[in-house]
Amino acid sequence: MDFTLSEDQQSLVDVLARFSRERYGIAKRTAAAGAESGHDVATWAQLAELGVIGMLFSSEVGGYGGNAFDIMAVFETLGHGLVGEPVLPALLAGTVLAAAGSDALDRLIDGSDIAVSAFYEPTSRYDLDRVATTATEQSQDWKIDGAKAVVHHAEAAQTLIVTAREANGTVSVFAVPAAASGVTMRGYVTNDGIRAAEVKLEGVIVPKAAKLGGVALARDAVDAGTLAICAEALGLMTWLKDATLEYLRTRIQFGKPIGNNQVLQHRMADIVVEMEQARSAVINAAAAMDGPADARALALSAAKYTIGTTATMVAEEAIQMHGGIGMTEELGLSHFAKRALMIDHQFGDSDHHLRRYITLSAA
Amino acid sequence: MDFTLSEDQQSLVDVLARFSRERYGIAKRTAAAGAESGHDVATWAQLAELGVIGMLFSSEVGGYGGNAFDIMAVFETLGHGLVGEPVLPALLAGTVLAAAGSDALDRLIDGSDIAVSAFYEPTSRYDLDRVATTATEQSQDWKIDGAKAVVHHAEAAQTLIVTAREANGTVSVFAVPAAASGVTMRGYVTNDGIRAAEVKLEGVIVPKAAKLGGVALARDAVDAGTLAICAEALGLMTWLKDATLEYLRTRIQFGKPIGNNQVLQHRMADIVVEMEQARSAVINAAAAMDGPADARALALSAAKYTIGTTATMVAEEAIQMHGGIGMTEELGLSHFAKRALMIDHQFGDSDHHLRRYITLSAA
Amino acid sequence: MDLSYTPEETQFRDEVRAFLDEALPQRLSDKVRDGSTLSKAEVEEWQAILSARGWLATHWPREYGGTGWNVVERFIFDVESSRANAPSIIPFGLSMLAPVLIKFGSDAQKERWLPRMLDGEDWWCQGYSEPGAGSDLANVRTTAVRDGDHYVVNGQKTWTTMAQHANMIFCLVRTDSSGKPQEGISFLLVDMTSPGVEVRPIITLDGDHEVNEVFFKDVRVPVENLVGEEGLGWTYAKYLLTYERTTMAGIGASRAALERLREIAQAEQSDGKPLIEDLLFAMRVARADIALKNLETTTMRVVAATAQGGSTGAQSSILKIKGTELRQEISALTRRAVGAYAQPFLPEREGANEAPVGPDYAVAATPTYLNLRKLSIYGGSNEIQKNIMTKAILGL
Amino acid sequence: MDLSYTPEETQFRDEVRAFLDEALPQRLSDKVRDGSTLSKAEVEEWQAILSARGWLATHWPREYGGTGWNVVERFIFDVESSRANAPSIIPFGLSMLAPVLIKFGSDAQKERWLPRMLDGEDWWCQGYSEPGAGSDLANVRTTAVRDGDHYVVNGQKTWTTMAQHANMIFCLVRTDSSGKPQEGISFLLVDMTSPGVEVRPIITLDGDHEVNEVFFKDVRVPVENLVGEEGLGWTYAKYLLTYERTTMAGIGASRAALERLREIAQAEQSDGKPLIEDLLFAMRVARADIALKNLETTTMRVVAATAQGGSTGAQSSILKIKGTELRQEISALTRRAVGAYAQPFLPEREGANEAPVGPDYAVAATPTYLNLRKLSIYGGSNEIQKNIMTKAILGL
Repeated sequence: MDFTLSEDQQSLVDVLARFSRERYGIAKRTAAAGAESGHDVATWAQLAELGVIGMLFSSEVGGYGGNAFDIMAVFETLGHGLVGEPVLPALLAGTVLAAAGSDALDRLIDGSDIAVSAFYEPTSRYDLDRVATTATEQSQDWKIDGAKAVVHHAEAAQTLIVTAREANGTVSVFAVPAAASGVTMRGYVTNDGIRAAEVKLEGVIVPKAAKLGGVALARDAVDAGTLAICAEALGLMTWLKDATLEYLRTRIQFGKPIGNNQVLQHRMADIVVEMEQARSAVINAAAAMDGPADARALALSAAKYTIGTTATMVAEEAIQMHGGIGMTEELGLSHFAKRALMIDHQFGDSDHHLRRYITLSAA
Repeated sequence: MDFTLSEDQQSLVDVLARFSRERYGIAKRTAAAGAESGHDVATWAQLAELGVIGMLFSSEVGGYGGNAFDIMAVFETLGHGLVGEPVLPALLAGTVLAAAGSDALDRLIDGSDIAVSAFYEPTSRYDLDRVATTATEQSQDWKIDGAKAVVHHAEAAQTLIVTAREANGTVSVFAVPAAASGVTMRGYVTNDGIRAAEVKLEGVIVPKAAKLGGVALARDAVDAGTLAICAEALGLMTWLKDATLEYLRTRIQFGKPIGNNQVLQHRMADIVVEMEQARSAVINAAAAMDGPADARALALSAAKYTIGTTATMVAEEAIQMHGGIGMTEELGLSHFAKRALMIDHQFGDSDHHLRRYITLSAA
Repeated sequence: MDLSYTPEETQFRDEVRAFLDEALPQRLSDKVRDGSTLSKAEVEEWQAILSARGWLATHWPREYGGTGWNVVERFIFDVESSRANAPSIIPFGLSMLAPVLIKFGSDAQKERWLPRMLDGEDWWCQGYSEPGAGSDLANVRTTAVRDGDHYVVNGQKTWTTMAQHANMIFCLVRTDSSGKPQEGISFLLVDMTSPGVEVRPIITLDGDHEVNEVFFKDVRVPVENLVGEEGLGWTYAKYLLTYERTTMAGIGASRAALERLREIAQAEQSDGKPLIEDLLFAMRVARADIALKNLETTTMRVVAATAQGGSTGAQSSILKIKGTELRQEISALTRRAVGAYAQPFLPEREGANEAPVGPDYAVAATPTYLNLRKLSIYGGSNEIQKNIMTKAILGL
Repeated sequence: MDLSYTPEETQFRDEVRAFLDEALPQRLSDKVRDGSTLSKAEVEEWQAILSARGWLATHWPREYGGTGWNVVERFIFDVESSRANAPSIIPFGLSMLAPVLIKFGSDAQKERWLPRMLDGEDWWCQGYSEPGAGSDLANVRTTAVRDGDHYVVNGQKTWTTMAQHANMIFCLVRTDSSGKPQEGISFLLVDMTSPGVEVRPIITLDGDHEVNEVFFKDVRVPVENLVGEEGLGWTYAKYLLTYERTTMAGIGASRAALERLREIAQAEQSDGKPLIEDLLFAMRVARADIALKNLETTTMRVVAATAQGGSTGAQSSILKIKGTELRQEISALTRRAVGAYAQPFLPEREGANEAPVGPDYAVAATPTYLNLRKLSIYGGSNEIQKNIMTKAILGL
């Protein structure tokens, strides 16, 4: 048993934490989301230079990390810094590209390209198999038609990794250049201040080689992404908890720090208890990532369920304990809280994963 | 809108409350459950004399009450006094007898006879339709074979009202004399200090007239019983809440009343909030008793669900706030708490009724 | 016991329903149902319709142009209006200031200000909270110093709802600092067009502009705008706080939101069937439904007790706690129901009419959820309510 | 990070499993699994088996006949034993008194008392709690007055677990009342067969006789039975409280109970199919299962930190709170699972062998649930644990 970070992990975490503390912040994040590109080009280059993206991939495919605890360490630190750059999309797209043996991964790792996954559709909810987008095989190429929903950082991407259904019914994964004719996007900001877009694919022609593999590629990518945002939530919750503790210590009401209220003390204790449980859930998921498929699925659903319920509780309690000031956009707190809440709407919410856990347990 | 008791209800409630305060108590209840008869003959006669049983039935059938709010008022008061006498069995059996037009009801109301319902079976869980007991029609009579589970006060009864399945598959309700040949019982005390028994029926012969009607009679009786124990729980919870409040006020620890702890104060506030909600749920059920069947079923399931969750919470919190002393058999509190907990195991628990509510809502 | 309305009450309810059916523009109720923010003009439109019917001032005696309704009638009107997704009546003038003026104001004040409320000439806002005071309302630091026929006001108010639309504000100001915090507070009416008044928006976490900071710099207010006696402002403010508060349960709004939630859960597909048929989700909806039915009856019990002259003191804390928890829970379920489309944010711009991303009903799910976090914070936070209950009900 | 055991640890775990497989009588593990109360002879039987294997004193150094295990080995042994439904080792002598004797006792005391623990000659109980003191353990009113070579003890202890089986009790007694409550407390070993010692049963709400009151009337105790110095008893008692407490999470027992619950829910029929296939019930089981898996890892994290010399101070509060809540929840689910057969109560009489009412597994469901209410009350109530966390972790 060893629950400490490796030296490599620790040093990246330290550098990344320092970077986001000293050279990043909510103002930069918000400005980036408002711009069409949806991210901050300089920040992105710096993250790549720090090795953040490379840490997500193994040395066999050109990275210098890539195990589950590497991913966990990176994303927890990103969460604590509320970094709004397209690292999560890079993880998903890169996981597909790595598995497919694509050399496009190099340009992802060094920060020159951005690639994003676009698996979910307007009526698919959280189901990767519910794919209405079609891929029609033609003599020289594929024609892709359909729509993809809430694609984070789509407008910044050079490459979209999409799922589409072939004529024989199987779902496959394709690499689609964002600049291809027939690709249109409607961009917007999400409630948690990230850039996203609805993507339309109308008669988009891609070469035969654009088909990267079956839907299992998308599933593995989503597994990695699920672990990643669970870890991100740990960082967010730590920030929220610390900010709330600080507020309880310093905010005076009726002549005393509001932290003197025993009910708030015990609620903070509850938060700490549940956060430790949540951390254990994420560790369990990371430990299961390279194991058998069923154990991995169980551990990921357990983690996402735990994170969904705990992050919501921590966000709501942080706002409540801050009172009116916690309701304001101006305070950093609200931004962390919103990201913590929206994590329950990516890759399946806590109900979705509790159901999946029950089904898998019964099998 | 009028949420006050009628004069008749109020005066019975006052008399009954005074009786149980001054002439009844846990010692009497416990002694009665330990005895073979399972109840206190003198107390039973006094309850009948006070009009408690008659209040459960309408004047058309020989009682002097019988509406849902009468039942609610009686049982809330019985709950507050933790009365262990067979009033609930009398309500169920009497409801069947009244609907069947049986004149045996008179002897129930005046206290000379005790009749109990025996609907549930060892593997029926909370399902009235899952009846394995058979009724075989013979030329002159019926022959009944089967087993009934956890029949409260069976050993004290002259008459058992049982469900049994006829050869054609329909379930009917029969009156079986407890003294009939082939009826055997294994008596015991329940965790909440009430006498009950497992009843075996082996080749029990009853006359043709013993068949009282279809399973709907049992269903109506259980509806009345469900309302009754929901109301009983209100009385139990009031007692538990008041005892706990008194304890918080008077118990000194670390030099101060433990009620000075804000966390305990807020938990008491939560209890009061939920108890008011529970009372409203029971009022809703009572108001729906004479209405359309679907609305009545919905309101009863809402009430039983609400009571199941709230009474459990109140019982657990009362024990927890009392600390070690709350764990002792000697303190009255534990007896009230156990009755409050066991109510969730009669006529369907909170999950059973939540499921039923969902099914009925969807219809 | 009897849960049903009297024949007269039933008739009144039918009358209210008929009126709402006929007079409430669909355009407005759709916006309320979808959680969109109403413009000033839209609010005024609905208040004018109510005023024309004589139903705007539901709390006032008839002699001042009010409805003269009893507590049951007001309850019925509130619930029916909310269930029909009618816009809320802006309460600051009509429900909060007016009762104070009627009880403590001078004849001249009543004659001047009450008719203007009915005509919609004034839009009032409330100047109670100050920065850093939170639930400690007696912590008033805005000062009013007498200077001839005027008070000179300096200081700052915050969380001032819809101050951006208002031309008048009623304020607690400190006219004396020598005694206890509750003493030396006065109740003053201030024209917001006066020099020295500045309103700055506070954007809340849902991206909405609902509340504001209001700054006073040497603002001159005529002494005739003092309500009642100097130094008794706290008494008047408290009068409002103990005023009938059964609407705090918000059962009409919760019922409307729950019905909307059912529609959404019917439209959303999960695992190839409507989300409402998913037992886990159905369970959450059923629990909220049961809690709401219970709360409806709890509210009616308090209304009935009030009608018979009982006090609503601690009972109103119960309604506030349970009512706000329930509305928040329903908003959380709605957010859950819309799935991934809880994420897109579409800022509402006056005049702009952007097509929604995802289904129509999804647009406001997250902003509404976020906005309603306020319910357990304001109006005396739910923690404060439990402190109140501890004293009032538990005797601790 | 690495969640797996080292090869050595894995080997040790396999060794423990093999031993339990072979040495643990089925008769005993069945009783533990079914929640039956073990007789004194049964407890002693198992402890003798462990002692023969050299595995009874898991906390002691080898020099005293202990296992010399490190924290990870102890953890593995505890978890495997609980999962196998082995009877618990009675902790009062072996785990609570012995560490105090080893650290603070005289050589004579160690030589006299430790071997008798291993041989099962003494059954120790713990005399800390007094009537009315509750979680305030320093509130010691039992007095010990020096009289020549003896102390004369007067007073009363309560909640004394299994005192009915014990021949020895270690007590906190007051030898000086002049200072602060924590001062003037001494740590004394008392022979329960001495004249003036009286044990009276306390029957708990599950009908069980597990705890007792112990009365002391002019009980003469030789001065050599004083541990350490007079007046430092509180220090010794606190040493125990800060002692390794990862077993507080009780994850082995919870895992065993959860597996039993699954079996029960498979056997119980609801609506014509096994209860475990009912989604509402399955949801409750799944939530407990997830929480337990999380807690298992949380516990291992604390064990790993302890192995590396970290303190378990506030972390042990987390394990205590979550561990007890979870065991209580599983017992509540088991009660729910057995349906109407949660009602019958069969008193356990030594020697009597009454057939159960309803299914075998139902008999202990309610008594176990009721008995485990104690978990959140004793060992420092969960409220006290949160107070501790407030100070330690939150700095408030």
